[in-house]
Amino acid sequence: MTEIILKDVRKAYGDVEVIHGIDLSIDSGKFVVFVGPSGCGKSTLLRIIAGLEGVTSGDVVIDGDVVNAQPASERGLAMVFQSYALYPHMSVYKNMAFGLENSKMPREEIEKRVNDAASMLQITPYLKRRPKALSGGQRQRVAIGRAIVRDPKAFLFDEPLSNLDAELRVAMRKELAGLHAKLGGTMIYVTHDQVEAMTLANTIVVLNAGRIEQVGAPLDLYNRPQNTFVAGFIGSPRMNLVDAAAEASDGRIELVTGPQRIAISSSIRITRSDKITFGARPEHIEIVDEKDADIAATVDLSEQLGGETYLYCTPEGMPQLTVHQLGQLPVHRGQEIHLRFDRAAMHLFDGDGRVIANGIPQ
Amino acid sequence: MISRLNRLLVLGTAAMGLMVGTALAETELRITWYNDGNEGEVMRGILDRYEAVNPDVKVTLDVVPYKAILESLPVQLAAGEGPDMARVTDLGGLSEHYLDLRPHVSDPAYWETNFGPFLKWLRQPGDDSAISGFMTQLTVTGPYVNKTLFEQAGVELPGDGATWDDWAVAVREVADKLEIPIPMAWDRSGHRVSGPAISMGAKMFDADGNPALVDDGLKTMAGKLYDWHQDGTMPKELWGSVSGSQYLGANEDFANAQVAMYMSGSWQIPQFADKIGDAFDWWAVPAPCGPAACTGMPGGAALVALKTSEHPEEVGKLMDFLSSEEVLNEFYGKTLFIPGHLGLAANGVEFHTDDPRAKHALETFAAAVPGISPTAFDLQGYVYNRVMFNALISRLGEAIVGELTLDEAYDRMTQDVEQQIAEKERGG
Amino acid sequence: MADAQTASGRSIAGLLTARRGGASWHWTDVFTYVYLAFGVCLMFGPVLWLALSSFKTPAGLLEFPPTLLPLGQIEVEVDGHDKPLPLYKVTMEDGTVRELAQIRRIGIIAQMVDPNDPETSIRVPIASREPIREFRVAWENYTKPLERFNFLTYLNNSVIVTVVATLITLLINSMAAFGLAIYEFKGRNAVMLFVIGTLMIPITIILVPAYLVVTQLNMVNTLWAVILPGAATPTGVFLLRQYMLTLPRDLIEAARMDKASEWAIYWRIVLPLSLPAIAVLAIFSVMWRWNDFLWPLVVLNRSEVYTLQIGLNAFQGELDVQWHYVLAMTVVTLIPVALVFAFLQRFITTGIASTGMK
Amino acid sequence: MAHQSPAEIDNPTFGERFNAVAAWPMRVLFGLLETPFRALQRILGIGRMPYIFLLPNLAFFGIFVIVPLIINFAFSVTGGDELFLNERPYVGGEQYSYLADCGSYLDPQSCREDRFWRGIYNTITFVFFQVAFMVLFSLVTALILNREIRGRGFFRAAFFFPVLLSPVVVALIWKWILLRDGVLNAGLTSIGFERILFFVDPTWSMFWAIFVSIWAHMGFYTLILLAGLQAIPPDLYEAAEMDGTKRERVFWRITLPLLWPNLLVVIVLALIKAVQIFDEVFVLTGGGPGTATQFIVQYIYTTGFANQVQNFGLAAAASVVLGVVLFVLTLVQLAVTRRKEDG
Repeated sequence: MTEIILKDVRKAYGDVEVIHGIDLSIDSGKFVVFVGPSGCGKSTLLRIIAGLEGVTSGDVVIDGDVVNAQPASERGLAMVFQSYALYPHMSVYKNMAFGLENSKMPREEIEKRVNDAASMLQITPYLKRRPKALSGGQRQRVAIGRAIVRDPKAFLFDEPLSNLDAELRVAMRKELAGLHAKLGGTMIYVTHDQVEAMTLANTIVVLNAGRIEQVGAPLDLYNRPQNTFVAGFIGSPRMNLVDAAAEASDGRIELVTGPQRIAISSSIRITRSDKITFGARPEHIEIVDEKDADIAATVDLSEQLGGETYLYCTPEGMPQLTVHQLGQLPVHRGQEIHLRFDRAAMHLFDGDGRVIANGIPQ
Repeated sequence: MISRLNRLLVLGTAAMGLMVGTALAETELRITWYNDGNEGEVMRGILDRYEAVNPDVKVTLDVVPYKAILESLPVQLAAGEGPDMARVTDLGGLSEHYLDLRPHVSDPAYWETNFGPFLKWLRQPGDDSAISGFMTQLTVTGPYVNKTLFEQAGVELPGDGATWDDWAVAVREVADKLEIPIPMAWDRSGHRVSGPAISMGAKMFDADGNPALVDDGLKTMAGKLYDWHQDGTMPKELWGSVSGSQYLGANEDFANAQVAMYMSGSWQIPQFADKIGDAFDWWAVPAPCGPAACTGMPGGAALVALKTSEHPEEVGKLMDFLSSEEVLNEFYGKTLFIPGHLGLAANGVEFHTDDPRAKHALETFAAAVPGISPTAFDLQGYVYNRVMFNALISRLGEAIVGELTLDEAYDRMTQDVEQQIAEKERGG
Repeated sequence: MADAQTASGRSIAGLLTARRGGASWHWTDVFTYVYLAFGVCLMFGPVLWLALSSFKTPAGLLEFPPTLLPLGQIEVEVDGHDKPLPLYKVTMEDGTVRELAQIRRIGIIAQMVDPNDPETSIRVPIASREPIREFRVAWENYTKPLERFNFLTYLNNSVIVTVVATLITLLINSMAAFGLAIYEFKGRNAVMLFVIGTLMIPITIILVPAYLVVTQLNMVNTLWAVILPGAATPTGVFLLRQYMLTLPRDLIEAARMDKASEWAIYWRIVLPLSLPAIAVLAIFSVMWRWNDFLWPLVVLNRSEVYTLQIGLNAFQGELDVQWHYVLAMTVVTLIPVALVFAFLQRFITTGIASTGMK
Repeated sequence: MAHQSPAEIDNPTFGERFNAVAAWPMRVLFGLLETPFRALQRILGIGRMPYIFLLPNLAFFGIFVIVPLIINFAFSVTGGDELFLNERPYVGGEQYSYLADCGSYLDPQSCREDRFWRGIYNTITFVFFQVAFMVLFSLVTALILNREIRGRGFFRAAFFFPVLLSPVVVALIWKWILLRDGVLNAGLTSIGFERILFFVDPTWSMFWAIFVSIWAHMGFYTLILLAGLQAIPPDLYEAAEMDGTKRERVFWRITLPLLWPNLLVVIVLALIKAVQIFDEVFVLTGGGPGTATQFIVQYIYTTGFANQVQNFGLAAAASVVLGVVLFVLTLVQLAVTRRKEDG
């Protein structure tokens, strides 16, 4: 059981700093997912933990030891690469045994471990094959198997599913979750796909431009994003975020965007501010009668999926909104509909994008 | 398993191979040698007999391409990495590396008597006592004619005392009548040209003994060569191709009956005997005349002892054996070389051939030796004669193909000789 | 060469069918086949001609116009003569043609005899006779020089030089290439500039200084003098590095995560994966070493350390180029080249294409 | 991802088995080196390991190339014909000024060392034509070998074959063909032409020098270009076909631009090789007729090695000059490849 702590970790290439002081504590046995758009530094951070990159300043602490100076080979971690990085000239068995041979493990022990891992991952029939004779999913399992046999202090995954097709990705996702349940080791997982992050993680770390935006459990992030970046990044389709001005009138607060005015409860303490952002997830916008509506909008496109419907509609003077409804809706292009934001699930952010409120009382 | 064993064997032999070069218990003498014909085999036979009598000595002939004698050996000698003995042709040029055997041979007087004029060729300037080796082969330059072609054309062979011009007229007539492509061919070699040039009056040296390559005599000869190339008497393939001082011979063409007259030398005899046989009558004729003389150039290859040897005693002993009249008689006789031993030259060598043409040629060349001009001997004995030869052929060649005028070529010859000797002198 | 024959047979069949996508004949199709046919003749023809010529007698070589196949004059036993006599076809004065054996030739008259009638000798002008010849291979062009020289020793030396030098070259070049391809370190660009800069220095230029160095190291007349100086080839480093740069970096990092030492990464991961490039370098190295002439000639002057190239050229004398030996010995040195080519041609060409100076 | 039957994969092929056996001594050797290298790595750290890997190569290189280069430079500022530097008198830049002593640099005849300048001009002529035709023929051959023809492997190998021959052998082969009584002249006479004495005519000599060197090396460059051609995505051609583009236009607008990086490599490599030309031509034409095919390396070789007075100083000076030229070419190559990588 392994605990990994990053203390003010910074990384610069020449004059360009790409990681700007990360503090993070990863508890033993947790499945932690680093998520963020490409170029946010999540892979770099993972490689810093792995020991494949040095830090410019700060400390990487594994089980209480500062390992900054330790090369990757001595940190006792295992990594699954995006490209799988299987050795093309070795059989599957050799691929899995390679790391064990390097640590001078007795032959019988190696054999036992490889066979155990292979049967767990159901790749026993392929042990003699070369990687190029395997399918993508099988290669993925070998890459994981290679990590498992090592019995590492922690598993590091660098976008391991991104080379698989959609169906396989879903299946492997489930298996990975099952694997974590079975092995129980500390796992750090990097992905740009928030669905993977939501489904796999105990803890999600959202990274952007070399900084941590928010750390938390998946639903915590979903329900209580701390800033517009997390709000927009977590959840699919993404949250509708609308820039508005807040105006107080009649003891109420109105969010003004273009000609539209949306009144919300004044229990929220907002000072009059020119710039504010409010957000509502597609499933938190209801289609209502005109009298109950906050705004009217024209439907640009309706996607009927059978069990659910996505509507893309534009209220006058506002950016396009995505609306999610269960069931089938008889709505067509150009039709005018009336929408209401579910106040309890509405998010307000200030001009810097920091959260003011997650959910507004009626 | 088998392949594993093989591998070990291969590695083993490889290791052994790399260690070769370590000394053996007995005295080993090394001779760097090159071959034009069968002389290597003959020498090996003689050495085998020597080894049988002297079991503590082993003599190895390291046969190399001639190129190595000319180019690599000087560098090796300069670096102190040479063999015990070597067969060389740059007799004077390498003389600083020769070992003086005088203290090591049993009878220096024998050497003086029988090799006297040739010992001088091997000495450094100013030295008049060193004994460094003997001539494995004395060469005399001179022309061969295809007598059969002359007969077929019905042209008389110009007799004794005929000039080069007489010959040129005769061969052109032969070639015209028989449609032979090459009336006359000369080896592309400064050595070959020098004899006729001396015949034309070239002095080669000034009054102080310094080289003076270009004079009227040389110009006369060079002019003739130039003209003969222009009028088709001589083929441009020899002098007109290749650059610098490279040697080219017309022996193949002569053997193929494409040449009426071929200016080369005595060393061609063994291979003509071998290649031509009796396909036609190849006849050596006395050197044609010029106003000053009727001479060829002497020359040849010498077996010399080298300073790099660690066994001067043994080298001296071996040299005594090899230079003995009996051994040399066998050697010259079997190789069909003109003897470089005055006693043998006077008494005649028993040549091992029953080819009347070869016998005639050998007699002709041997008879020519006494008539060789002293200038030719001096030139052959001059340390930097190759510098002069090279300047002569390279520049004359450039003139013949039209890169230079004859006058420019003469200037360049003089300049080349001066520059190279100056560079040499600068090193001390 | 048999392989080449069948392959060309196949391709001739291919000529008729292989056009672009079954479209109608375009002038480029015709051009392609003409070009290829001409190219194959041009590439192999000269070598085959050399090989054929090497079986001719010296006299056969001198002939003009040359014959395609090696021929030798027929000799017949004639009663009353110790040696067999050469056979000629003679046009008699009356215009008839007879086969006669020549006893001797005096001047321009040949004294000849009919083998069936050995008693009467016939005088014939030499211009009217023509030798009768048959196909005959002059094996002696090969056997004589090979007997005269210590062929096996030279072969052994050549093989040792080629193998040891190639192994050393592969080892140190691949190590250097690994260092230059896998790591970022101070001075890397300087070393690369150096490597590429010296890519262009022909050995001819530094022959004498290099010889000086070798003498100072006491290596003259050992095979090391031939093996070591050319071992650190810039070409090899360059080629291997370019190839190693194309290996995925993930593999190296995966190996590091797998606790592999840097040395293990080199020989267990990078080396096996660079095999195509290594094979190309190996082939080039073998060819360089096998064909090397000028340098061994300078540093080796004892026959027990001669390589084949020196040994086989030793019959090139001062004054005589014996073409029949030159050609035959050239063919001897070509044999390994031809074998390498025949067995590895596919491998070589695809290997070079795949390393392809990326 | 190609689907293979398990049997095919599970049983090692003969080749694999052979490799496994052949690799055995290697495995032992490299395995033995593992421990010392691991120790080195522990002491020095990974960051210094590249120097360790470079060390053997650089050591050999330093001893056998760099030291001789330095000696060579020292030769060029000394005179005489002694081999050891301490016996050679210092002459400063004399050798260089001797080389540079010219009435007019455009006229070798006006130079003290006319052969050096002839060598330079001959080399320039040779390089210009040789590189131009080398690139042209390699390109044409590569284009043809890139077509869908059967037996492509064979043809590719056929064009590559001469690359394996030693320069001396290449020259001998062709000399044998081009001699006065050679097979080419036999062919010419049989169809009614006069014999041509190829090596007596400067133009023919230069022609054959260029021809033979192209013959010998073309295969290598062809393969590089072929690799480039095969790397061009076929969809581009298909797209062009859909657009109805003419073949000629396809060549100029698609093939050539995409092949440009490989073409540059070929041009630069061929250029460097051509400047170094020596053995092939030396054996073939002997540098003649006159000095018509005598190139700069032959000049250096003759001056420093083949002449009776081995003029190491002058030869070294000439080689330093050549070295500078080659270094400039190298920089050009670097710049070119750099740009290629960036583009």
